[in-house]
Amino acid sequence: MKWNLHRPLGALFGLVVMGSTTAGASETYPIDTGTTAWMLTSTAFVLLMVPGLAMFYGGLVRTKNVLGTMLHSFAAMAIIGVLWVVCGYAMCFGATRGWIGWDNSFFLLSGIDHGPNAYYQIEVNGATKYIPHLVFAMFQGKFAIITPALIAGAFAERVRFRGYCIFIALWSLLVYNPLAHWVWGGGFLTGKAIDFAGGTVIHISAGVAGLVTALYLGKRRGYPLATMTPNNLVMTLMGAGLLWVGWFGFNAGSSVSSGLLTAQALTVTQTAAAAGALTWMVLEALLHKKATSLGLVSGILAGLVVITPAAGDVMPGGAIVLGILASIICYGAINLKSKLGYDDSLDVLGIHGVAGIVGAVGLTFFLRSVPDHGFGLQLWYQIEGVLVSMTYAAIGTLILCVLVEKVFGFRLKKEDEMAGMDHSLHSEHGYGLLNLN
Amino acid sequence: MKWNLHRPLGALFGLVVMGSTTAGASETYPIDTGTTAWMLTSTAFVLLMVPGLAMFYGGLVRTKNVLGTMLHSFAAMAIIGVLWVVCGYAMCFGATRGWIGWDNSFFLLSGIDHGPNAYYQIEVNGATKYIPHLVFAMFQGKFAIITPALIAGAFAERVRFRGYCIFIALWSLLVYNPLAHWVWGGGFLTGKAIDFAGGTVIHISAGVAGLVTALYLGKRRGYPLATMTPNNLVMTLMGAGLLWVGWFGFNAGSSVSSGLLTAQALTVTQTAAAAGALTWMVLEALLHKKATSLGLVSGILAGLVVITPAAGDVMPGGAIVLGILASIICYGAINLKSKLGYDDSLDVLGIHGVAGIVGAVGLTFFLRSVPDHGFGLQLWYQIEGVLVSMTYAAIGTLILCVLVEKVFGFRLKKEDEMAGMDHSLHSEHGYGLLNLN
Amino acid sequence: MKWNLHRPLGALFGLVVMGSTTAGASETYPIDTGTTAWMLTSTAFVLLMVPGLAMFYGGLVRTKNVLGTMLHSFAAMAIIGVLWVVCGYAMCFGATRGWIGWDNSFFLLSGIDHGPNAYYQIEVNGATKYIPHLVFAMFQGKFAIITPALIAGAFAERVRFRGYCIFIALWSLLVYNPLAHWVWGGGFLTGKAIDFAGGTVIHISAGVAGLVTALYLGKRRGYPLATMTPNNLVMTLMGAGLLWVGWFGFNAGSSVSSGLLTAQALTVTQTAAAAGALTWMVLEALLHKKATSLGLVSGILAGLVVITPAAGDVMPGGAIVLGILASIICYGAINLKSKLGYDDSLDVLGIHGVAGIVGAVGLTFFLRSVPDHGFGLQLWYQIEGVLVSMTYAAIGTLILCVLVEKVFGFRLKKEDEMAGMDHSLHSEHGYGLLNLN
Amino acid sequence: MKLVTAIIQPDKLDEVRESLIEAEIYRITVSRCTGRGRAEETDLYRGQEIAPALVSKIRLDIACNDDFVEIAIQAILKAAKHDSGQIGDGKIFVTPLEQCIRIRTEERGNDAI
Amino acid sequence: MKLVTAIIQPDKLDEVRESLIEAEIYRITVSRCTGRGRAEETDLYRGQEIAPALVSKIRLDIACNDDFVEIAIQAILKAAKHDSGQIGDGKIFVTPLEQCIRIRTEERGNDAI
Amino acid sequence: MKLVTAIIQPDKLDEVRESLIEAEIYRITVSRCTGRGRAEETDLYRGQEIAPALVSKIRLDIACNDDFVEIAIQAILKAAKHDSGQIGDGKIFVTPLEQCIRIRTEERGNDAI
Ligand SMILES: Nc1ncnc2c1ncn2[C@@H]1O[C@H](COP(=O)(O)OP(=O)(O)O)[C@@H](O)[C@H]1O
Ligand SMILES: Nc1ncnc2c1ncn2[C@@H]1O[C@H](COP(=O)(O)OP(=O)(O)O)[C@@H](O)[C@H]1O
Ligand SMILES: Nc1ncnc2c1ncn2[C@@H]1O[C@H](COP(=O)(O)OP(=O)(O)O)[C@@H](O)[C@H]1O
Repeated sequence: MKWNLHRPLGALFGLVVMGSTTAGASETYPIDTGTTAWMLTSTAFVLLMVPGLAMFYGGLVRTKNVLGTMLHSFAAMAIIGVLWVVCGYAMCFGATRGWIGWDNSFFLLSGIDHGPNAYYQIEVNGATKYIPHLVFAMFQGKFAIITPALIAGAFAERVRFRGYCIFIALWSLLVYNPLAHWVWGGGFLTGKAIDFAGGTVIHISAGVAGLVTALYLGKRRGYPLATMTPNNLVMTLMGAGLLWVGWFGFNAGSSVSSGLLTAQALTVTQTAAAAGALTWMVLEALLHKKATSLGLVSGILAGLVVITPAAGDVMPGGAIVLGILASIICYGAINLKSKLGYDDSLDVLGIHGVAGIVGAVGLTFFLRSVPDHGFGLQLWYQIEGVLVSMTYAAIGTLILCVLVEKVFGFRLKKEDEMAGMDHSLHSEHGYGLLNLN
Repeated sequence: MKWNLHRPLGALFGLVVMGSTTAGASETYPIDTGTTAWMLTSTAFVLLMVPGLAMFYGGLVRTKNVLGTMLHSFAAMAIIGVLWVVCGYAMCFGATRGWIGWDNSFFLLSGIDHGPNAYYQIEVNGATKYIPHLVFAMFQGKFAIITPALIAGAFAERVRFRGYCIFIALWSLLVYNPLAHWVWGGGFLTGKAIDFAGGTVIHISAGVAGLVTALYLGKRRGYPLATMTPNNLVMTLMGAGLLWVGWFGFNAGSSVSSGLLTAQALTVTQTAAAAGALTWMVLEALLHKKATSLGLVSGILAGLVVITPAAGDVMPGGAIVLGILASIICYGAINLKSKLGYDDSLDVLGIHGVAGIVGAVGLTFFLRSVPDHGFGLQLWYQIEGVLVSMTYAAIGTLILCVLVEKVFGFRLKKEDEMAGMDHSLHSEHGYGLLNLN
Repeated sequence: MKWNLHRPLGALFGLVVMGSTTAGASETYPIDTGTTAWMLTSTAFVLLMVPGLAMFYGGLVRTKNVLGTMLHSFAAMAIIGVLWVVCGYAMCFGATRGWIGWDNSFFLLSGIDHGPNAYYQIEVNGATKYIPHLVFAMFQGKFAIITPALIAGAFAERVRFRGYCIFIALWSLLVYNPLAHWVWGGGFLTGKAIDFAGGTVIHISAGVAGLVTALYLGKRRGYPLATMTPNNLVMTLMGAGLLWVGWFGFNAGSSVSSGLLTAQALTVTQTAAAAGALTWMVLEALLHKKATSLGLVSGILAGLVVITPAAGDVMPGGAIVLGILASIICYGAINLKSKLGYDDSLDVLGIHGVAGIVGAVGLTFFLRSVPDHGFGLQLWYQIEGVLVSMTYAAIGTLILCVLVEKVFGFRLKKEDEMAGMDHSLHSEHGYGLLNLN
Repeated sequence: MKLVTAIIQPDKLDEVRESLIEAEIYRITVSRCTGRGRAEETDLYRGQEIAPALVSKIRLDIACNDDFVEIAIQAILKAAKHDSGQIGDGKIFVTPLEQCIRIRTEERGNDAI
Repeated sequence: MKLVTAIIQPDKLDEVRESLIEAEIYRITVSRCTGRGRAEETDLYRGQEIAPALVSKIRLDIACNDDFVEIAIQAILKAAKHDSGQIGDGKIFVTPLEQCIRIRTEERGNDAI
Repeated sequence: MKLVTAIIQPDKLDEVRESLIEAEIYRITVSRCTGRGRAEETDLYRGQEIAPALVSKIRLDIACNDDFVEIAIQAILKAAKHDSGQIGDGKIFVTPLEQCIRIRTEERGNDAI
């Protein structure tokens, strides 16, 4: 009688009945409750990154676009949230068919909901244990949600909502899922490039996709002549705080364990973020005599991104160096953007793309232990991963941009852009408090 | 020497002394640290829902009532937080005395703080293990806190703070505790209706209580002629994000385990929320050509509520269908409200009540495995649970409304309502930033 | 091949390879995954307190100082985040050298990253288990970050950013690290005073440091004649919510376990916070006929602080009494401040210092079990701990104040203070939304 | 035509607006402001040359034809007072208005008010 | 010198500003306000003496020399209308301006505009 | 009676207020606004017909009797300048004020200022 989970406490310390339909499965596939607990928690933390990102990005745009920008993150949660369950997990982690994977039993996750495939094997203290397969699928699902949401920063303040929704749905299916399959799911890059928690699959691909969309859709009206002041840096700071916390789930959860590797990943995540933040602060202090809050949070992000591919394989000292490098190089890249004049509104390429590349390649120099096949080959694997990811993301994104623009309309109309997305697309206002209400 | 918990690391890897007064208890009642970790985490996540709710509700009212509305959630944390420890847990989970339960040793939780009753038996991989009884008590306590806080949305912007405090204290003692006892604590509904994480006890009872209070207290001055614009939809979105994260603790924690059932609950929670959000978005796009942020978060909530009673017993496919249904039916219910003209300010009935009913009844059609007594009987159990909860909550709430209004004053005075709760009840302003300060 | 962590799922249920370089270490030092999971989670929760504190403090200052104030918390995350890894952990938890500890292998955490020292011994159910040493180091690191950030409330709205950064770096190295070493790391107070999660080391030292800096730096221009209205009480409430959640990690994580003691700590934390909030609410209602939101959150904080040293050693009943006492005494202390006229802007002494003392001394009266050496001696130990902490913090802080002010400049210039920190120090504005942008 | 500008306490906004509507004055523009009135209190700070804290207020602007000016003033006076008048209750200013144009129709003058 | 004050719809701010710039009017002060215009709608509430909800608006203040007044008005009229004029599109008020001083240079009068 | 309206830089608010208090002008209404002054910079954008970004400013309104007008102006000029005057330092406008009423006492005219 599984529905009676909250047993009557009248009969104190009675037996809690199993919630699984496969009686006896628990003996055959012993669950490691500790690892499961951490993976459940990680999944929740990574979800926290979605409102975190909505706040981070939402605070940086102009007041008239705040809701529209936050909705980009929330819509990803809704759309990819459903797609992932329907077919995304199957495409990424099903048995490889070359371009993508597929497994009928992963459709709607029905085959891993119960039965023997519901148990995902791990090793704990040298013994074979299991975690629920679903928790791994959900954890990975959060990554699939956050990646398109990241791209949205590149074309903030100038796209139609319908076009955006269709774009991210297609991008997730046709760009993200194959990439994730290649690197993590058994595809041709699996086992070559080190990408602990998604530097290549997530940040580099998002960065490149951001650049392509920003170039294809063109600049915001007025950019770069009119300065576009952030509407709520206070909220951007809050968002950065939530992102930092969520990233612990992102990186440490990627160990799919609750042990030394997990702690190593958490430690370097914390360390690189702090080093990145400190570096950006010092840079600004040296160059402009004034440290800014936007600089500090940019440094946090740069540090978090750079350590993402490396989190399982470098030591704290290496994390500090990578964090410092990331901030310096991203700082340069963003200044270069101003010179080149393209409008990557919230610097998706400048932070995620660049720090992702620095991390993916740079980690080779700080590996805790160099693989048997040697440093040189590993360096090549890393570069190969970056190049494949960049090329594929660039081409795929460009095709989707053209398609969505031509068929559904992607770029916002001039008057709608001037009036603001909140008014023209959603008929709402973010801050009613500004007016007497 | 239990106070020496942070042992001197000078003596590296010395022995950490036990913090328990019952030496040896650990051998007799082996703790499952993994399940304990997840239950601790869940408790924290559910607590996160309280500020999440404060933000969600707070953003939807007018500027002059923002603090007053947020305080409704925070006051529940203070008042029920104390009451639960004093007697709430005893009333819900003590040995049944019919209407309520009671156990002297649960008074001030003293009997479960240490000694043999401090260990709460669970089954892990077929073996008998324990978690600290206190963590279960605290986890349940968060549910008791959130339920009255939910009701507050129905009579937002028009109640006195003192009356509200007394109302929720009494409602918790006289409505919530008995209901929770009946369904979960060993009362007459225990083991009949499936209510995994509180669809009946929490959402339906809150929804009905919301309707009754809204009707009894009457409309806000000006409703529905004057439109009452939300003061901070941006904050409402943030709140929705925290609620989603917190709900993972709410539902997946209700498994009182860290295993397959937990993962199943988390998966369907995520899935139903995404499906609900997507459906509401599509509905609005079809009907009004514009998706709104308030619509999207309403869909999130509808999806989260509908899956709450069902989280342990349906598969992801069922969760998608339930999420879709919830959004469609809640959307209809809210439109109906506008026609009927009663003032359930933040749609506690329209979302929590309605989606709760859809979930409690609808889950029967998507059960992972139909119970031995058959589909029909289970459907009746579900309907019975809903009816009992609705009836009891309605009558109890009405009596308390009358009592509080007559004895202490519940409805805000006309001038105070016009001036706003923040000014008239708390002498504060939510956003000092609006004025030069 | 440790970099292949996300094994190809094509080969379903293949073996996950260990991420540790010490093959076989897992058998010798069996990790308790449950405890590890909770400690990882606790670390993330305590990190959440940093943005929580930024929001809490940030909401209380004037609009022109909101970013500058939030940056005080974020800068602590950056600066101490790096310092801790480099040498902080070694100074606190290295083998004692009297004033501080030191261990070469803790430098850059390199010696505990892998190898036998990477495992930190705990006892679970009477058996010897391990958690990764790094997770303990990171958990402790969060405490080191939050303490200087707390002090910042005392001199809010009137310090230079550069001076602040140098001050907290030095304070952390010269005041916090030694104190933490004495009480927790093997120094001369270890094993005497009960300080479960840092009442003495964190809250009392921060409170006293706050008083000293506030006195040394002088009042804000206009204080106390001009009232300084909070710019965003709504954000302060959100911050209080995050602090409450984060405090579960703070206190329950300090058990370095996932068992009964952990649950006890979590329970009394929740209980004392609720009791503190309720008491402050009732106090204000009795004395002013109006409960305020700032009062309620002050009560939450007072309750959380008072229980911090006591969390492992008192029962829920005692937690209620301590919470009540804390709110009453802090309320009095803050009123006294207004009379004495010094400008501890956000009441770091009045809340953290005072409630910390109440907790550290008061806990002796509510101990679950009195230690063998008797109540009197323990009371003396407690008082001794408080006095040492107060004296050392006061002297150390004063010296650093003078040093920083003379060498780098600490107090903000008059015109910069009038213009606001955001403009004069960071060239940014917190709320662009206030102006058309 | 005149422009009647009133600075009132925020908690009186709804009452003043209802009072104006009763006097058949519907068109109005409202904004937030902060202010400092009462001299006595500011005196306190003088010795110290400290700017006293600003208090939040609401500003109403009502463009009206000459014969409505007194009606508007009376409607405001009636509703804006706390009890029978407290410090901080506000001020009313009347300034001349030379032209008024309705954007929608491009009408000008008295008809456009 | 005159002060031209326009109350317009928020979504038209950018268009009105560009229209003014085209008319060579660069100097401008802008603020948020809320308002209620159209009488018809407010009538609805009268029986109940309920203050109708306020709608958010933007206020433009332009100090200009007398010969620029009509230019400014036309520039605003051109850009502030939705389609060919909808309810809520706003109002323009013109008030006399006696003096204008540029703080930087302390210039006064027409040159300081 | 006149209404003196000054648009100043936000960071100078406190200094200007203290300067006014020194000049014995206590009563004041303050609000936020944004603006664009200096023509040169906006010229840049003209070719592109782009509205230049608005810069945040503070607006002070001071109703005063005729003999206080110059005193108020001088007090503002003294405190509102950055160094000896920078672009963006602001403007002062003086408009006629026909009537002034203190709501609390219903006094009118010079006494009510
Ligand atoms: N002379 C003035 N100039 C500008 N604003 C004024 C003036 N006098 C009063 N105010 C505005 O009116 C508000 C209320 O003033 P109040 O304290 O009621 O005035 P009084 O001291 O004359 O009774 C003030 O906060 C300020 O905003
Ligand atoms: N007589 C008035 N006095 C003050 N403000 C006015 C007046 N008439 C209109 N307004 C302002 O102009 C805005 C737009 O008015 P609108 O509805 O277009 O006017 P109308 O009803 O004349 O077409 C209003 O919201 C209000 O802020
Ligand atoms: N003619 C004007 N009409 C309305 N506001 C003006 C005018 N001239 C200046 N302002 C306001 O004054 C502010 C400061 O102008 P500033 O750049 O100092 O002027 P200037 O270019 O004359 O030196 C502007 O941002 C604007 O808000």
